[in-house]
Amino acid sequence: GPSPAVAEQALVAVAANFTTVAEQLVEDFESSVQHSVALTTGSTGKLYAQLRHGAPYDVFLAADQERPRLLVESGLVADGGLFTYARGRLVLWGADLPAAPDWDSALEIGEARRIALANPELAPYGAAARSALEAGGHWRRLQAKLVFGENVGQAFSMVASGSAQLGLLARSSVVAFGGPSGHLVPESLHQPIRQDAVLLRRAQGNAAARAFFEYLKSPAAQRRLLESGYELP
Amino acid sequence: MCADSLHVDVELRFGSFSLRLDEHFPTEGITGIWGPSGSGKSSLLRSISGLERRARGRIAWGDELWLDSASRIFVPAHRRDVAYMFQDARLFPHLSVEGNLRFAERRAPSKGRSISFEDAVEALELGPLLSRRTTDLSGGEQQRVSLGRTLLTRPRLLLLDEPLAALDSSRRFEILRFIEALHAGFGLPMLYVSHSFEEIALLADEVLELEAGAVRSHGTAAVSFAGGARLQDASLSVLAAEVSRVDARWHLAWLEVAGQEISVPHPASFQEGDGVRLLVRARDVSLATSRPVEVSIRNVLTGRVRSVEEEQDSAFAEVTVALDGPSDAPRPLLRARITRASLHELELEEGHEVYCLLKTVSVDRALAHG
Amino acid sequence: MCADSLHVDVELRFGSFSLRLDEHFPTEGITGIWGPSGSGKSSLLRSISGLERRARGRIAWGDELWLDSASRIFVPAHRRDVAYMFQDARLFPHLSVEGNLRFAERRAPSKGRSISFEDAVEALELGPLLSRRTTDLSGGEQQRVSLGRTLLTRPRLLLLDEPLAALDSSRRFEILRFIEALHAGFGLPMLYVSHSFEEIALLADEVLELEAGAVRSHGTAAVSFAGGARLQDASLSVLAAEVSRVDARWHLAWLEVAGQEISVPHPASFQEGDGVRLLVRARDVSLATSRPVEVSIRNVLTGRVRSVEEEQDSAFAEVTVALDGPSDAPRPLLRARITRASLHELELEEGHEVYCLLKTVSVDRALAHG
Amino acid sequence: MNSADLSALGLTFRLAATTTVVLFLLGTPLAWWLSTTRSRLRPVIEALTALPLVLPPTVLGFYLLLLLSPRSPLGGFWLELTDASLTFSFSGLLIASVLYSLPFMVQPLQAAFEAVGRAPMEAAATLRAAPLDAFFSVALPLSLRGVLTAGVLTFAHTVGEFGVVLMVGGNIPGRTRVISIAVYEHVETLRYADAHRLSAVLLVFSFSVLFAVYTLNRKLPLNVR
Amino acid sequence: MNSADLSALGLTFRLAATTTVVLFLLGTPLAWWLSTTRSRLRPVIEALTALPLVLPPTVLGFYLLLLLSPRSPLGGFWLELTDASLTFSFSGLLIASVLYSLPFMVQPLQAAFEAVGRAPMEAAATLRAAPLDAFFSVALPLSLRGVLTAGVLTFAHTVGEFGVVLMVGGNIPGRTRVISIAVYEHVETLRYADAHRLSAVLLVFSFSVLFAVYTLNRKLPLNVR
Ligand SMILES: Nc1ncnc2c1ncn2[C@@H]1O[C@H](COP(=O)(O)OP(=O)(O)OP(=O)(O)O)[C@@H](O)[C@H]1O
Ligand SMILES: Nc1ncnc2c1ncn2[C@@H]1O[C@H](COP(=O)(O)OP(=O)(O)OP(=O)(O)O)[C@@H](O)[C@H]1O
Ligand SMILES: [Mg+2]
Ligand SMILES: [Mg+2]
Repeated sequence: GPSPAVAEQALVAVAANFTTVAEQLVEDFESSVQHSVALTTGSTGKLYAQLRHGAPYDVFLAADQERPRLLVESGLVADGGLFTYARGRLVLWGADLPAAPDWDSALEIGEARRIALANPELAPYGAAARSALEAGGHWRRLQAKLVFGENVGQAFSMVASGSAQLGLLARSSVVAFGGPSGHLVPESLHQPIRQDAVLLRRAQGNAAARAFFEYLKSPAAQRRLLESGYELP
Repeated sequence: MCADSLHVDVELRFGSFSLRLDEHFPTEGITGIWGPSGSGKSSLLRSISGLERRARGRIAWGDELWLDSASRIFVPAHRRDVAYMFQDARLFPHLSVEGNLRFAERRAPSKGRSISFEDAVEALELGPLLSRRTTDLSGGEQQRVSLGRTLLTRPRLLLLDEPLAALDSSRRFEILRFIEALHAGFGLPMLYVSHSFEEIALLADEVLELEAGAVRSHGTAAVSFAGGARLQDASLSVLAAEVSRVDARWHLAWLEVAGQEISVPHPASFQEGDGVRLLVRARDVSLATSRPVEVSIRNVLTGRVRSVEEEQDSAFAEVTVALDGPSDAPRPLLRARITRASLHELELEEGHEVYCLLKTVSVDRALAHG
Repeated sequence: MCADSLHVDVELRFGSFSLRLDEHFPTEGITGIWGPSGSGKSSLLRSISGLERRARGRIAWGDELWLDSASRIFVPAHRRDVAYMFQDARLFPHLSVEGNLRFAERRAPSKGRSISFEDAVEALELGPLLSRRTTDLSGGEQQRVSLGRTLLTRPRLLLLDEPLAALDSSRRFEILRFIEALHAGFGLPMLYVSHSFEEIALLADEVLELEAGAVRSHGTAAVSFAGGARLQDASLSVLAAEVSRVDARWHLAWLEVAGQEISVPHPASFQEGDGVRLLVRARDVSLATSRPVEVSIRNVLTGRVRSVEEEQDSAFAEVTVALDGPSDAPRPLLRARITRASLHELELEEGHEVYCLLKTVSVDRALAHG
Repeated sequence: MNSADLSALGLTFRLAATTTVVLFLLGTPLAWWLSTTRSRLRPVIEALTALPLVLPPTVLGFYLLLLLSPRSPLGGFWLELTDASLTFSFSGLLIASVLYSLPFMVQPLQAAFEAVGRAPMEAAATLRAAPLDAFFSVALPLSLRGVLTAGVLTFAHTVGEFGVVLMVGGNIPGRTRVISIAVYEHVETLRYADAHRLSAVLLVFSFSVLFAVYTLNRKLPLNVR
Repeated sequence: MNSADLSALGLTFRLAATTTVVLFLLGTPLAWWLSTTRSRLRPVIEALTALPLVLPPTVLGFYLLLLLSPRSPLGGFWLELTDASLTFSFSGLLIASVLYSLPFMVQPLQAAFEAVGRAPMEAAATLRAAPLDAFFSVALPLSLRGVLTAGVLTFAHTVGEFGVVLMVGGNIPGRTRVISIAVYEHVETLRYADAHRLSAVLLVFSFSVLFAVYTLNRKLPLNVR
């Protein structure tokens, strides 16, 4: 990109499940330009509420499309400051995942006492997991075994700690954690988990924010996304 | 007189008990407060000190109003310049003994007005206790520290609520002398609550006797004791006397009482010409119909029987004798408690001449001071 | 005797103070404990009651070991069956007066062993206080409730730490009588700490005198007082006597002392033939060189001067008289405190015959009980 | 307020009440021991009892998940014993709440017990009260204000807590979904009206309980027992 | 531990210390008033001071966000006054922490003040100590144990709290990102090793502080002043 005369700072609010990737992106970004970017994380709902009440964030990487749309409607977003930056994928994962060809049969034969997912009310991954379970005809049967994390990260912690034996989790979490990769849930079983980014109106004059916002669309950034378990929008 | 007095006109109710009095206290002397347990002595001191907010009425120190419920005046305790030694010691447990004393001293006006820290420590023998925790002290030690702390407040009025109850008799006596000296030296007025006849008799210029919240008697010690008043069971007489001469050889002071002479052990403070008062317990007085000879009792006063009172169902009778003396002056009265058997053996009746033998003239002190 | 006694052999150190004694106490009588403030009286009671865990040594009640540091035996307070009335009342503030009394009663063994709730309430006049908060009570009221609570524990040993210090003299006297009756009625042994000479003299069979943590004297009251022992300043004599006859008309009891007779007011409890003891203060004894006549003092004992002690820098002398009596028995001793002036006027010397005039034989009680 | 919220409310108060009771049972002996011991361990234990506070609830919850999960010795043992998992159950919630609220129970109780002092306990002993008897009949009544404080703090804190509870409980409707999670969800999902309503219910209800407790506290009659 | 964590740690202790100090300043008069008043309002205020606890932290944070945002009267006034926003600033964090930890300060203090009782205060008054003097020289030292409890609970709770702080502060590195949020984030983003390390630091550090406080508390010398 064009090398700016003055180094500036941007404050980027990131949905919790994207934090690890966002940190890598920031690292890449900062090595190529003189701007610096600080990250703040939280749940999408919380960050949204804060933005509505004057939070000093320049860029918002949400975990859904709903909150960014509401921000646009409320006029807080810069013109042209909205795009989908990634698509999440759902995997069935657990410490001792039964040897099965796909997630469906793994769920059938698995003897999990508890299956963790993100709260469908709060998190897109939760909603997607629920759709997938319903579509796969598992929802009724498994309902008594389900436990819910506040977000998909917490659901992952429940599985990682061994408290839940299986979880419908974000592929990005599994990639970040390492180890076996789990069974990918077909995207056809749920609404795609699209995550939108927003450039706030207050950051229109902030070169760092603009540059980072644009950087998210770059091939380098997209490579990162793919490596980290996301799909491109 | 009113401007120089503490006027207390209060009413205070607790359930079925009520304290009600309208009295003037001298702002110079020591007033002894006496009465059975639960008669309202502590409540009276609490009202005067400003700790009892439920007290209604009027309390005035000379012109200065401390309480006037009618005009909603209430001067809080810390601004009355009154020190109050509680019946329980109430030492501060978070401070050492010295800390407790210094607490008072630091908030007191300059030394001139009363004793110094060092004097208090010395007189009350607090030296070895200074660095001790107050919670480890013995009962008597606590009481001494509490007294010291109260004195170091250097107030213009001292309220003492049974300050010596936990002390042994010899220490009690020493401290009594110290309190008296303090009073004499600084003219510090006191209200002194005690159950001990001796303490009251030794210290007090006036005596207020309470019973069930009401004043039973109030007057100068002489009147209060002599007029036939009886502080509970302790019947006694008070006689005015003058030191006529001092006998250094036998450590005796000769006193003139109603024109007659008796001798008492000579306290260092007596001077010839001093007015003193004698307190004689009725039970220390024997009667004889002829002058006794060759007996160690040397104090013999003559007089005539004024009245005889035999106690029902008891071995005792009380005989009141009007002492002989100058015919123009009123005759001082002396009470004697003897057995009814003796009374009848001696055939004592009104108007008979008798010799009063005083075995012990136990208490006495200068009448006037300052 | 050992099996029937409380054996206390303890050492207890607090900084510079140390209590150290090895004494036997009777398990039947009342032992008076006497000594200046800070001499270790309360510490002794605390050790016996089991509250003072720092006490080293051995405490045994008959065969029953309460403390034996050598073999690490320590019976905690609640299992010693000992009641302890504290110098401060220590009433439970969360319970009413009745609640405090019931607290003790509910945990006490059956009534047979000591007084009933109703008797305690009656004797200590607690009736009107029963529903009161303990924090509102006057000092004397608190002490009475605390005493009542202690008595209702119905223990086999009673430890009383200045139980009457806050009471007026008439109530004090009544309660003393009550305590004595309790002792006589139930054979309840007591250790009784007091600064009051009269209380100790009236109640105690034995007297232990402490000074700076050590035993100064310990013996039966008679020995302890009579053998020339002086409880601090109160010099006195104890004489054994027998009730020879009772004179209902004058309410007098005639007593035989060393073959001579005197009379005292007649307490209802005296029977002809009873052994009693007389306590006579030296200051209540006058001396004469011829038998006095026509005088209300009717109690005259004859004897010979055994010794004379003139006090330095004082008006007084103390004369010890060996009373006349049957030649085979040891002569009882009587002490008299007279002025040095009288001593010289009467020319009293060793061996002289004297008449002892007893004005007041203030205290006396049955020698043997049970 | 829908039925899910109602059941969450019920569960919350059941959890808070049980936690308070359990903590009284556990915290009272501990606080009493701390207030009377001369052991050198004392400041160590005192410091330890405050520690559950310094970890963020979610993090504490995470560690509790590790501790209680069926894979851990404790969780495994429990599983064998009861054939039920400790995590994601009411028992697990209870353990978590108890641990997290421990300081609120122990600290005020200890302070109150220390304020009682030696004198009344000595008096009780001389009146034949054995230590346990004396504790219940003297120390505890004299510490009433501290007991109240401990109870109120524990109860209120358990009602409001949700980090630990969410993590260990798994937010299972009707089983481990407490009211605090429900309010949180309303806020997160922008259903502010619902959030306001539920918060108001929570506040009014809690206020009533607390007000009753404090009013009663003033009016305690003098005990004759 | 990286520099971001270090700065979060520093900020945390600054926040906890400031909160504790501010709460002492506000809570002490309130607790004293509550412990001495005979007002009928008393149980109302007592119940109110416990209420911040019953709302889940995030929800309380949400309401504080509404209250403090520049669009609100209070936040707007502050903005005019200082030209800085209350939300997403240290001041905002402080207000939130103070409010949320209020019960932990007021309740133990009140219990301690009540335990002091009338007797020592009367003694102080007769020794010429004016009420304020008596409060500082008698009531406060006699309540030391309660002051300690209040301080420890407030401090520890502020260290561990993150729900309110996250909402009102916004987790801005170096400005409002406290250590509890950092640990929380490590757990949320599955960096468990980092979480363990940071938790250990937090625990060890807090333990040391608390241990020192409790040890000192035993050894307080007898005061001669
Ligand atoms: N706050 C109170 N509430 C109810 N009654 C009280 C209160 N204070 C004192 N009383 C009662 O008032 C009466 C007088 O009490 P006060 O303390 O003045 O007696 P006192 O003469 O000092 O007795 P003592 O010699 O025993 O100390 C007592 O019967 C006491 O119980
Ligand atoms: N726990 C303690 N620590 C240090 N010293 C103590 C402790 N308890 C008592 N003492 C000291 O031991 C001595 C004896 O105290 P004790 O209470 O036995 O005296 P006492 O004879 O009962 O006196 P009083 O007649 O004044 O009540 C006192 O000097 C006291 O200060
Ligand atoms: Mg009184
Ligand atoms: Mg004592």
